This record gives sequence, structure tokens and C-alpha cells, in this order.
Amino acid sequence: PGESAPAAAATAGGAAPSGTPVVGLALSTQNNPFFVELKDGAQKAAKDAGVQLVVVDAQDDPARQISSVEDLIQKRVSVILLNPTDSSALAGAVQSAQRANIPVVTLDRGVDGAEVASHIASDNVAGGKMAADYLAKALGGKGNIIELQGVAGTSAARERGKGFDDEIATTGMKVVAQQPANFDRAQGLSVSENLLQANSDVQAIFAQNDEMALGAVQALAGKNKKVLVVGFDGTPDGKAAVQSGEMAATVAQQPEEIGKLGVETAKKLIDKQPVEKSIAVPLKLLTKE
Amino acid sequence: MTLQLNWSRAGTLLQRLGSVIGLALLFIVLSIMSPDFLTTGNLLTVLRQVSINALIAFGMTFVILAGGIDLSVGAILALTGAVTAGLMAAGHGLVLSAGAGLLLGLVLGMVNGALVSWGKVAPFIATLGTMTLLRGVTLSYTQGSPIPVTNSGFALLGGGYVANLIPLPVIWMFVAFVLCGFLLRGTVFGRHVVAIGGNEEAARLSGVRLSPMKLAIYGLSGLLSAFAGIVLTSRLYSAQATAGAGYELDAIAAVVLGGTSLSGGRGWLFGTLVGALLIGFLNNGLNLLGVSSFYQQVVKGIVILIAVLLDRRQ
Amino acid sequence: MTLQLNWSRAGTLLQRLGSVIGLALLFIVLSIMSPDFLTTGNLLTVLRQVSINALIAFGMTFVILAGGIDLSVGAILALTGAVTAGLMAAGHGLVLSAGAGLLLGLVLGMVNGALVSWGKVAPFIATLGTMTLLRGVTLSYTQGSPIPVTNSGFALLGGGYVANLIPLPVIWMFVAFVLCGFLLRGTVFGRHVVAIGGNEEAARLSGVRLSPMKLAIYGLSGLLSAFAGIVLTSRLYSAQATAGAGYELDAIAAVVLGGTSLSGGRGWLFGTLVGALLIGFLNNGLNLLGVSSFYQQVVKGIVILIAVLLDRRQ
Amino acid sequence: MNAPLVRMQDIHKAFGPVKVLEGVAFELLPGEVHALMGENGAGKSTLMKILTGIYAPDSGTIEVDGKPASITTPADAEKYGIAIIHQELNLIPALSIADNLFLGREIQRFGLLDHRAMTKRAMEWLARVGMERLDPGTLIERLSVGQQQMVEIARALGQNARVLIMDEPTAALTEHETNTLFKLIRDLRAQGTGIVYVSHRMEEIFALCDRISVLRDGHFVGTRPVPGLAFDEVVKMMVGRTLDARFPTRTPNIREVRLKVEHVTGGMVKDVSFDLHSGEVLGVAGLLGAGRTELARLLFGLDKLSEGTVTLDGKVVTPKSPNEAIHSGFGFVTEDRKAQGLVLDMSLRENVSLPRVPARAGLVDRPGEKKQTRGLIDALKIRTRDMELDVRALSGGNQQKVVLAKWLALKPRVLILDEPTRGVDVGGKAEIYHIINQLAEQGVAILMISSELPEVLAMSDRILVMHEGRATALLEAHGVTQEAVMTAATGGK
Ligand SMILES: Nc1ncnc2c1ncn2[C@@H]1O[C@H](COP(=O)(O)OP(=O)(O)OP(=O)(O)O)[C@@H](O)[C@H]1O
Ligand SMILES: Nc1ncnc2c1ncn2[C@@H]1O[C@H](COP(=O)(O)OP(=O)(O)OP(=O)(O)O)[C@@H](O)[C@H]1O
Ligand SMILES: O[C@@H]1[C@H](O)[C@H](O)CO[C@H]1O
Ligand SMILES: [Mg+2]
Ligand SMILES: [Mg+2]
Repeated sequence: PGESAPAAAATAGGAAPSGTPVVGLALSTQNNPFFVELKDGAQKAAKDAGVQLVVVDAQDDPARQISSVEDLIQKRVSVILLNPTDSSALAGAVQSAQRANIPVVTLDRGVDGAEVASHIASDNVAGGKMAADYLAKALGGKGNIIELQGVAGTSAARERGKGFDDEIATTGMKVVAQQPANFDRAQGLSVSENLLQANSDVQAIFAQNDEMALGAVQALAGKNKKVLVVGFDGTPDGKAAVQSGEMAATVAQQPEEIGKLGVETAKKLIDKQPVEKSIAVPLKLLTKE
Repeated sequence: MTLQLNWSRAGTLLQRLGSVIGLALLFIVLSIMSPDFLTTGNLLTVLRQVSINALIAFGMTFVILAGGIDLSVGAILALTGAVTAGLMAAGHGLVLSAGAGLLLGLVLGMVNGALVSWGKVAPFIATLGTMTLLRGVTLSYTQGSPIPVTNSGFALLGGGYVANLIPLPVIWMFVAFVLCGFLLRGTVFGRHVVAIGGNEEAARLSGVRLSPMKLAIYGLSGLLSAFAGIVLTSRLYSAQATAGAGYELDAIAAVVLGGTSLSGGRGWLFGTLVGALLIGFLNNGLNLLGVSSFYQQVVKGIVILIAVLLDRRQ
Repeated sequence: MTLQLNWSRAGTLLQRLGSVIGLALLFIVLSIMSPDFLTTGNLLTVLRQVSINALIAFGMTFVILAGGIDLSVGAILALTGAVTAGLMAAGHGLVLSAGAGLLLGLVLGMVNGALVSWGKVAPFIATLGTMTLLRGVTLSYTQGSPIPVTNSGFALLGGGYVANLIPLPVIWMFVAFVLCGFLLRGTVFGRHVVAIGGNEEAARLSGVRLSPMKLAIYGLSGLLSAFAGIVLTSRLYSAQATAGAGYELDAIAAVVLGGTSLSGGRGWLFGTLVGALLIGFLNNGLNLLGVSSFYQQVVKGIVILIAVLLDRRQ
Repeated sequence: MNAPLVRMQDIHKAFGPVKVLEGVAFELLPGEVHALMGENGAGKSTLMKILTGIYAPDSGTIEVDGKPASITTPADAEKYGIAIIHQELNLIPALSIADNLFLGREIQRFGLLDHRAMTKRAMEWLARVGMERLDPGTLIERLSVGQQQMVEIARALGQNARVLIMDEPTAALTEHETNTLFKLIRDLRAQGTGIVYVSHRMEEIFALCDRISVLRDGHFVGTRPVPGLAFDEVVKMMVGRTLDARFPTRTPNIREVRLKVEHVTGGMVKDVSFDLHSGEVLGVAGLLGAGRTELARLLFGLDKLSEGTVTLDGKVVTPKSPNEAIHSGFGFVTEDRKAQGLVLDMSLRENVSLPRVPARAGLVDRPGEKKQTRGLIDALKIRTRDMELDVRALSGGNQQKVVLAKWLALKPRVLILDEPTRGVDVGGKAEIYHIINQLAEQGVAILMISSELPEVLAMSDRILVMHEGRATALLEAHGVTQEAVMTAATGGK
């Protein structure tokens, strides 16, 4: 798609007046501890690397994110770390940045239709598959599963669902119900309650993030039936729930590591050093032991 | 003349019963369509789910009856929940923490009331402003992370049962219903709420003191939102910075579905309870029936529209 | 008597200028605080960012002036964007696809108008219902996935420039402003919009036909939302099922910040433009200044409240 | 007599830079009915609002019983025993009569509303004003304007005040209720209550009042005892000059039948038939709630007609909406100018042209509109120097003229006037009568509903009398007596 060049191009590799280079971090949202950890990781790394980090938040709205990326361009940051709200909507913003000679590094989710300097993320499809494999082992390849989905239209929800569902299809297990609970704990609770009313014969719940999984745990509280809850993310609350046995497992991402690698990559770009096109941050399945 | 009067009463009653009939119909349809629906367990589950919205909607009923609107209820819920959880995390006791949360809700509500009365700001925009502001305060306070709750006594508030059967939030809901209903119909305060919504200028000229009334009305809404926030926090074992997003619309929908006029001056609290139940049973039923979540919203939109079309005053 | 007249006029003007003065102040403060603010590039960027909200807010101004409200604008934006992108993905041309999107927006708006006029449903709840419904329809239609756009001509609509400098959306915004301003001040239609908002009963008794008017008013709002949806889709290179969430509140905020009364009958379109710019410059400025995003909301809430407190009528 | 109950001295009040009251004095004795007179906008209501704590004076003093009084809220006024019936209705439509009667002073038991006691007391109060037929549980919105006015009166009387202010209490009342009210006022006077009576109905002033104070343009003109006072002198105090005639004479020129109303039925209106001629003024008289307004609403397409036909110039029209009615040639000056007649926040110009905005292809013709408005302002002598002023800022009488102007701009063939001079001062009334005559001369057929009998008798060619929704008499106005009209209005033969 051709967006003709705006005249107002910023000077390449701009820097704050003080001389410290400025890096912009455009977050999809901070309404989720996952991204707060990612931001913390980035902030720590920025301190160590001696760069100034400017954080903008899109509140999960792609249009707002484009605006904040534009604001970062106007601020003439040296590198933009982009955690896209959605994989398909940010190509234009990335191109605008590149036209202003500002390299873009995507974090946690990718951008379709635009080249970026580097992409740092967990493999969500693989993560979904890990959860399915875990359940296959734990349930002996048989059983009924409820799936709590993330916000419809986000790549995380899509990819995890795909990884999980495709793998489940190869086993004797069955996803008997799937409903979005929008990555939200309160909704995870009520949706689980309702689905459990409708499906009494359920052995496991897979939630596409820990917040929803923790809601499901509440829905199961008081029920003397064993239902395995598997989450995704490995947030502090999620890990604690795995330790206490309330959750069976979580596919832990390393958001702090994603943030840290992002800033380090940005520093390399500023120093004109080569960077890797794609950095996969390992996922780890956490269980009680 | 006497006839006219009775007729007018009957008309009002019929209109009011619209929502009740709607609820009954939904109930029957769901009982037939889903075998899981008409079980004690499920019904109590729905009642528990509804309780949060109902608590907020009771307060909203007063606000709307008085001709106002309160968009900040969800934001107040989130902040008071977070503060309560935060105080407990800092080692304070349950009573002090919950008390502080409730007080905060009351005060924040009164700030809305002050903006509307002394500040003469339209309620919609005043509470839109405080909503935005309080959401920001909550995010700053929690730094975006949930605050976990460990106090097990506190967890009972939203998660406990009476007689091992009836969830405590259901009890709170009915207690609040009785108290608020009484406040509305049996006291001078309630009478003045309706009068303000019916004709503010006339109420003022009759000696109703608008500013204190508005402080009290929005304060009540804030208080009930805070209470809902505490119950929700207890149920979730944690306070969420983004809890209660969109709850204002759910509460308004419950009030209006119940037959209370958005322009103020006309309505009843029972209708709000019915409205909240209608929404709750609909959500539950659609899930039980396994309706795809994409279509759930379509169905909900249609039900809202049909209900208000049936219930409208000509 | 004569004096009073001049005084009342001056009063109105002063009140109206409130938002303009606010915008000017913000402008000055930001210019001083951030070296990046007062550059052609940045100002044009903000104008482009503001254009979506402004387009919606222009339509909302008519609705609010006529005493209504339209909560469905964001949902209409999302659906029309999706349908336009969907048609193009199915191989239809740009003109047909965009035309169909605009027509759909107009029709959906008119459905709102029909609910409000013939259905006699309160605007708040009618558009809350259609909002819920249309969100569901969009999710069903897109199955939750974004629909990518490949037509490069279409991408220009939101991403192109005139004279290699001025972004096209900015042009759309000003064209819409001029057309709508003329519609409001220069035509019988506009006159009747204000009359309905000022006193619906008096307007009806003067022969203003309420139902066709409301169809047209909400239809206009739907049309402009659809246009905004198409521009946004073009800018995002894709249609998002969840696009436009919360845009109704932004648009209402722009209208009210601009000095239009939420109870209808009083207002101006220029104020809406100023209101939208105020919000846009505030967002931009807070980002340029690197204010923590947690505090950004706090600041925004406070600015909304201060602006309406300054701008209020006594 | 004893010391004055109330003494107001050197009262000044301005709204913004507009001086509304400049050094006004007023004195009320116990046991007197004191008329407060003045043209529309003279400051009468403002003065009374200051006395009842609704507005604060900029300067000046108020004494009650010879002692300085501080009255800053309506509640203060009540403490001093001052009650007021406002010029505009102040009731809550969705609450019952009883709720309204006790609003702000509810009867409580143990902190709770005592519904039973309030209902009982409400019935007593209603009976006192002759409205015992009303059930205290009826919602206010179900009452006609006149009935609502009686509820207001009952409420004020219920306060057992020592000072009772009535700001145009009879503007919405007919002879019958007015008589009831006068009897009540005389009883109160005998008990030593001081009553301030504001009205533009001159007959009432002479029939009821002991003294009269006059304001002109915010200045105090003087106080006079009523006995021995001449009508012309009052007018001169108010207007600064004498009036030619209260009811301008007209040589009727009645032409062909213009409007034929046959068996019109709908709502409470039952089987009403009459002819209305071009150039004729047909007065419609009746008691409160007789259905006169409802008849007008049916003709104008506001309410649904269940039976009957309406023929205009030989063509069956039977309007289904105001828009249709206007297009077939009707105009309708409504009884309630604030609720139905005007868009208060629009300018005079915009209000006047609302029924038909001068326009070409939907585009407003601004110069044409201004010209039209200027012409109407002159023709009706509307007191404003700027047509861009919001009508909210005009005095009541001038607002009424704006409502008339709206319809004159349309040149209707049939003009329905519902209480066209409600709240208008003597001078204004004369001007409106003059306009009515002019219109009739131009061939407009006029249906004039009015509760002011002298007006009906003086202005009409014929009089249609209604009782409980039916037309009980159609009288030639010439030589008819008030008694004859009243007999028909009460259903007697
Ligand atoms: N709140 C207000 N703001 C500005 N001007 C006002 C206000 N209230 C009254 N006025 C003006 O003060 C003047 C006196 O008004 P007031 O209502 O006292 O007149 P009045 O003698 O009662 O007239 P009427 O016979 O028409 O009732 C009028 O010119 C009116 O326009
Ligand atoms: N909206 C309404 N709903 C029910 N009854 C009504 C309504 N409006 C008026 N009425 C009743 O209809 C009757 C006729 O009222 P209408 O206004 O036509 O009387 P009117 O002769 O014009 O008397 P008024 O001098 O009181 O205006 C009254 O008894 C009134 O109570
Ligand atoms: O990876 C993140 C987290 O799983 C979060 O819970 C939702 O958004 C995804 O992108
Ligand atoms: Mg007056
Ligand atoms: Mg009448």
C-alpha cells in the first residue's frame, strides 16, 4: 500500500537535547500485568543501557496506537519498540516510522505487511500446542475441555487458539465449549460458571491467559470435582496459583525478558550494530513441581 | 374523573409489568430449551452473578430518578476495591479496610454530586470526567497489577454461603434492595429524589434543598458502587485495576429495562432488580445454550431493544 | 431592556469562547514545554489524529443539539469499516465498496432514528441497544479477525497527502466541517434540528415533522460515522472487529467541551471542532512530554472537568 | 389598622447590567387585599420573588411585623409565614396531588412518610378550594392546566400563612373557580391575613382589592385605595397615558362558511358541531376542563379524531398532524406558551419563522426572514429592540405576542386562539384584540377559546359554550349576558 511521503521527516537517529538517546515504547495496554512486567523489564534495561525510555499506551485501540506512534515520531525518538494491539493494523505506522528513519522493533506480537528491524516474542502457536500437549499427558489423551478465549480479534487469542485447537484435534480430547472472556478475570469467572452449568462432564479448562484462568479457579471453588486449569503467561498471581495447586499449569512467557531484549536491541540499532531479525523468547510450561 | 384515575393507574402498572412479563417469558423459554437452566444451583449462580450489577444499579436508580446519570460507577468500584485490597495488603484489618473503601466510595460519589450541583456541570459529562480521572488514579495506585487478597475472612464476603446454599452476595443484594426500596418509597428523601427528577425548579421552590440532595444521591450511588467493588474484590481474591469497565452501561441498562425513565421522575426499584435479572438470565441462558459469543451480543442487543419497545410510554 | 439584550449576547459569546480560550492556553503551554510541539509536522499529525473523532463528533453535534444522544457511533464505524473492507476483499471496486459502507451507515443511523421517533425509545437506550447488536454483528461478520485491505487506492483515503504535506483525512475533516456548518446554520433542516432540541413540543406544533427529522439526524450521524470508519480502515490497512470502542464517549466529550448543551437546543459546530482539537492536542502533548500513561488519564479527567466548569452556564 | 405585616423599602435588583427594580417600596397591612399592578415586565414577579427568598435583592430592606427580616431561601419565607402562588405552575407532573401538596413539608411518623395522614389532609384542602371531586392520588399530569392551578392554590392555602402572595392565580381559571377563590380570599382577609394580588384582569382588581400599588419599568409609581379609583387612572399609572378603549370596536364583516365541524368526537370531546365563517370570531366558553383545549387539539391534528369530519372551504381536511393542519390553513396559538408555544433558547426571529422559515430550496433566506420579523415586531408592537434576543429574556406579555406573530407570518385561513391574552397586561391585551379584529377583517376565521368572560363577550360574534366535552349552546354574542353563558357552561338549560 502506498502512502506518499510526508514532508515532515525527522532527522535520523535523533536524540534528546541532553545527549542521551531516547527510545519509545508503544504498549498495547497496561490493563494486564503481563504488559506491566514487559514495561518493567524495558525500564530496567534502559537504565542499565543509559537510554531514556518514553512509554505510550494505546488502551488496546489500534487507532490510538497509530496516534501514539506518530507522536513518538514527532518526538524524534531513536528507536520505536512496538507492542502492537493487533498484528494487521499497524503496518502504516511502521512505515511512517521508517520513512522518518526510525527503526521499529516489534515486541510480543508481530506486524503483518511491514518489515521491522527485529521481532522479539514468544511463539504463541507453540504455546497453545504446549498447553494441549500437557493436558493430553495429564488426562491420558481423553477428556472434555472448556476453552476461555482472549479478546476476539487479537493475535494472541487467535494464535493460542489455533495452536491449542489444532493439537487437541490430533488427540482423543474434545473442546466442548469455547467462549471469550476477554483476558479478564471477572469475565473468566462468570463465563466459567455458566459453561460449567451447561457442561457437567468437564476435565480441564484452558484459558488463554492467567487472568481468565484465575477467574476459572474461582468458579471451581467449592465444587468438589477435579478440573485441571491451565493458563498462559506465568504472571505472579498465576505462578502462585500453580504453586498452591489451584492451577495445574501455566505456559509461562518471559515478559520482562521481552522488554529487556527490546531495549538492548534498540541500543544496538542506535550504535549501528547488527541485530537479529527475529528473537524467540523461550516459553516454559510451569507445573507444581 | 375517578375512572380516569384508575385507568391511569392501570396503565402505569401494565407498563411497569412489561419487564416482569419479559423476565417471566425468558425464564420459561430457557427452562424449556436448556435442561441445565432450572436447577437450584444454576439459579443461585445467576443470582450471585447479578448481585454486583444489581447493587450498582440500585444506586443508579436513585441517580436516574433524580434526572441525572452516573458514568463513574465502574471506576469507583475499581478504585475502592483496590484501596480496600491495598489496605489489607498493608496489614490493616478487614473492618478498617472495607470501611475505608466504603467511605471513599461515598466521598467520591459526593464529589460527583458537588460537580453537578455546585459546579452546575451536566451529570453525563461530570461523571465522564471523574470516570476518566479515577481510572487513571486506580492505574497509578495499582501500577497496573492486581492486588491479591489473602485475608480469608474477607474472601467470605463475596465467596461465602449462608446455610451452605445461598451465596452471601445474594443476601447483600436483597438486603440492599429492601433498604433502598424503603428509602425510596417510605422516606422524605426518596420523595424528594422523585420530585427533583420530575421538575427540579418546582422542587426547589417547594423548599427541597437541591445541593444537599444531590450530594446524597450521588453519594449513595458511590457508596453502593464501593460496596459492589468490595464484594467483587472478595470474589476474585484480588483487586483488578481495570475491574468494572463498562459496568455503568450494564447498570443503566438494568434501570431502564426495569421501566425507569431516563429523563427522571418516574420509576421503581423493583423494576431495576427485574432488569438486572433479565440481563443476568440472558447471559447465563446464552452460555448454557452454547450460543456463539459473537451472536450473544446480537441477541442481547435485540432483547434490549424489544424490551424497551414493549415497555415504552407513549 | 436594550442593555439586557446586549449583555445576554455577550454572555453567550464569552461562554462560547471558553473552549477556544482553553485550546489557546493549552497550545501556549505545550509550545513552551515541548520543543517538538510547535512544528508543522506535529501539528499536521495531530490534525490527522483528530480527524476521525471530529467526523463522528460533527454528526453527534446534530444529534445532541436535537436533544438526543448516539452511543452507536463506534459500533457503526466498526461495522461499516468491516463491510467496506470485506467487499473489497471479495473483489469489488473501491467506489462500490465505500459507497456500500456509507449507505449502510446512513441506514443504520436511520434505524436509530426510527427507534427514537416511531419506537419512542429514549435515545440513550435505543442506541445502547443498537451498539450492542451491531458490535455482535461485526464480530459475527468478521469472525473476530481483522479484514486486511490490499487496494492501494483505498489506502490513500486515510493515508494520502495533498501537496505532499496535508494529510487527506485533514481535508475530509475540514470539508465535513464546512458542509455540516452550512447545514446547521444555513438551512431549514438545521433550524429545525435546534428547534427540536429546544422544545420538541413547540417544534411539532409549529409543523416540524419530528419523525422524518429524527431519521435524518441520526442518519447523518450514522453516515459520518461510516465515513470515519472508512477513513480509519484505510489508515489501519485493515478493518478491525473491535475498532471504535469508546469512540462515542470521545465524540460526546468533544461536543460538550465545545460548549454544546447536552440537553439540546444550544450549541455550535465550531465548538465541536475546538473540543476535538483540545482532546487531540492534550493526548499529543502528554505523549510528547513523556507523561506516564497512568497519569495521562488523570490529567485528561482533570482537564475535562476544568473545561466544563469554566464553560458552564450559570 | 395595626403595623404593616410586610414593609419593603428601596429595593434594587438587576440581572447583569439590566436594572429590573429601582428603589421600589411596598407595604402590606394585615387583613387587606393589596393589588400589585404594572405592565408586563414591570417587575411585579421579581419583587415578590425577592420577598419569598428566591432572588436576593441587590440592596434594600425587608421588614416583617416591623422587625428587619432576613429572607434568603423559600424556607425562610415559610418561617415568616409568607406563602406564594407563583405565576408559572410549579408542580411535579409524575407525582400525585397529595405528594405535591406536601412537597417540602411532608407529614412524617417516626421519620417515615405518613401517607394516610397526608391523603386525609389533602382531601380537606381540596374540598376547601372546591375541588373535592379530585382524588388526591391522581397524578398531576392528568389534570388540566386550570385544575393544576387550583392544586397550587390549595397548597398555598394549606400553609396557613399570614402573608399570601398570588401572582396571577386566575390566569388559567374560569369564572366559576375564580368565584370560589374570591370567597376564600375574603374569608382569609376577615381572619387578618395579608394578601398580595397580582393580576391583569381589571374587573378582579376592582371587585376584590382594598389598595393598589403600581410599578412601571422597575420604578414605584404609588399606592392608592381602590374605593373611588377610576379604571382610567389605574391604566394611566401603569402605562403613563390613558388607553383609547379596552375592547376596540369592530364592524363585523362575516362572509361565507369557512370551517365546518361536524360531529367531532375524540378524547373527552363528544359530538361537537358548528360552522365558522370567514371574518367571524367564534368565542368558546366553558368551565375548567370542559374540553375546549381538547377540541382545538383535535382540529389541529394533535390528537386522534375518533369520529366526525372537518371541512375547510368545502374540502374535507380532518388533519392528522399539525404539519397537515398547517398546510391546510390552520394556525394554533396554544394555551401554554412556555411548554408549547416557544423555543425559549431561540431568538425572536427564529421563533417567529418556525412554522415556515423563509427559504429557497431549503436554504434560509436571511434577509427575507429579517424583513418578515421586523414587520411583525412592528405590527404587534413587540417590545424588544433586537430580534436576535432569545425569547426567554422577554416579559410574559411580549412572549405571548411572539406566539401570535408566529402564526400571523403564515397567514392562516383558520386561526385557533387558546387563551390568547393569558398573562398579558391591559395595553397588550388591547393590542392583541386589535390584531384579532384586523385578522377577522382580512377574512380569517377565528376560534377564540377564553376563560375571561368579558373578553369572550366583547370580542366574539357568536359564542360556543362547552360543558363536559359537549357543546351545550351556540349563542349570538350581541346582547347575551354573563349569566346566560354561565348557565350553559354549568350544563343547566
Ligand atoms: N432571571 C432573569 N434574568 C434576566 N432578566 C430577568 C429575569 N427575570 C426577570 N427578568 C426581567 O426582569 C423584568 C421584570 O420581570 P418580571 O417577571 O418581574 O415582570 P412582571 O411584572 O412580573 O411581568 P408579567 O406581567 O409579564 O408577569 C423583565 O424585563 C424580565 O425580562
Ligand atoms: N393528558 C391528559 N390525559 C388525561 N386527561 C387529560 C389530559 N389532558 C387533559 N385531560 C382532561 O381532559 C379534560 C379537558 O381538558 P381541557 O384542557 O380540554 O379543558 P379546557 O376546557 O381547555 O379547560 P382548561 O381551562 O382547564 O384548559 C380535563 O378534565 C382534563 O382533566
Ligand atoms: O502475550 C500477551 C499476554 O498473554 C496477555 O495476557 C494478552 O496479550 C498477549 O499479547
Ligand atoms: Mg410576572
Ligand atoms: Mg384549556
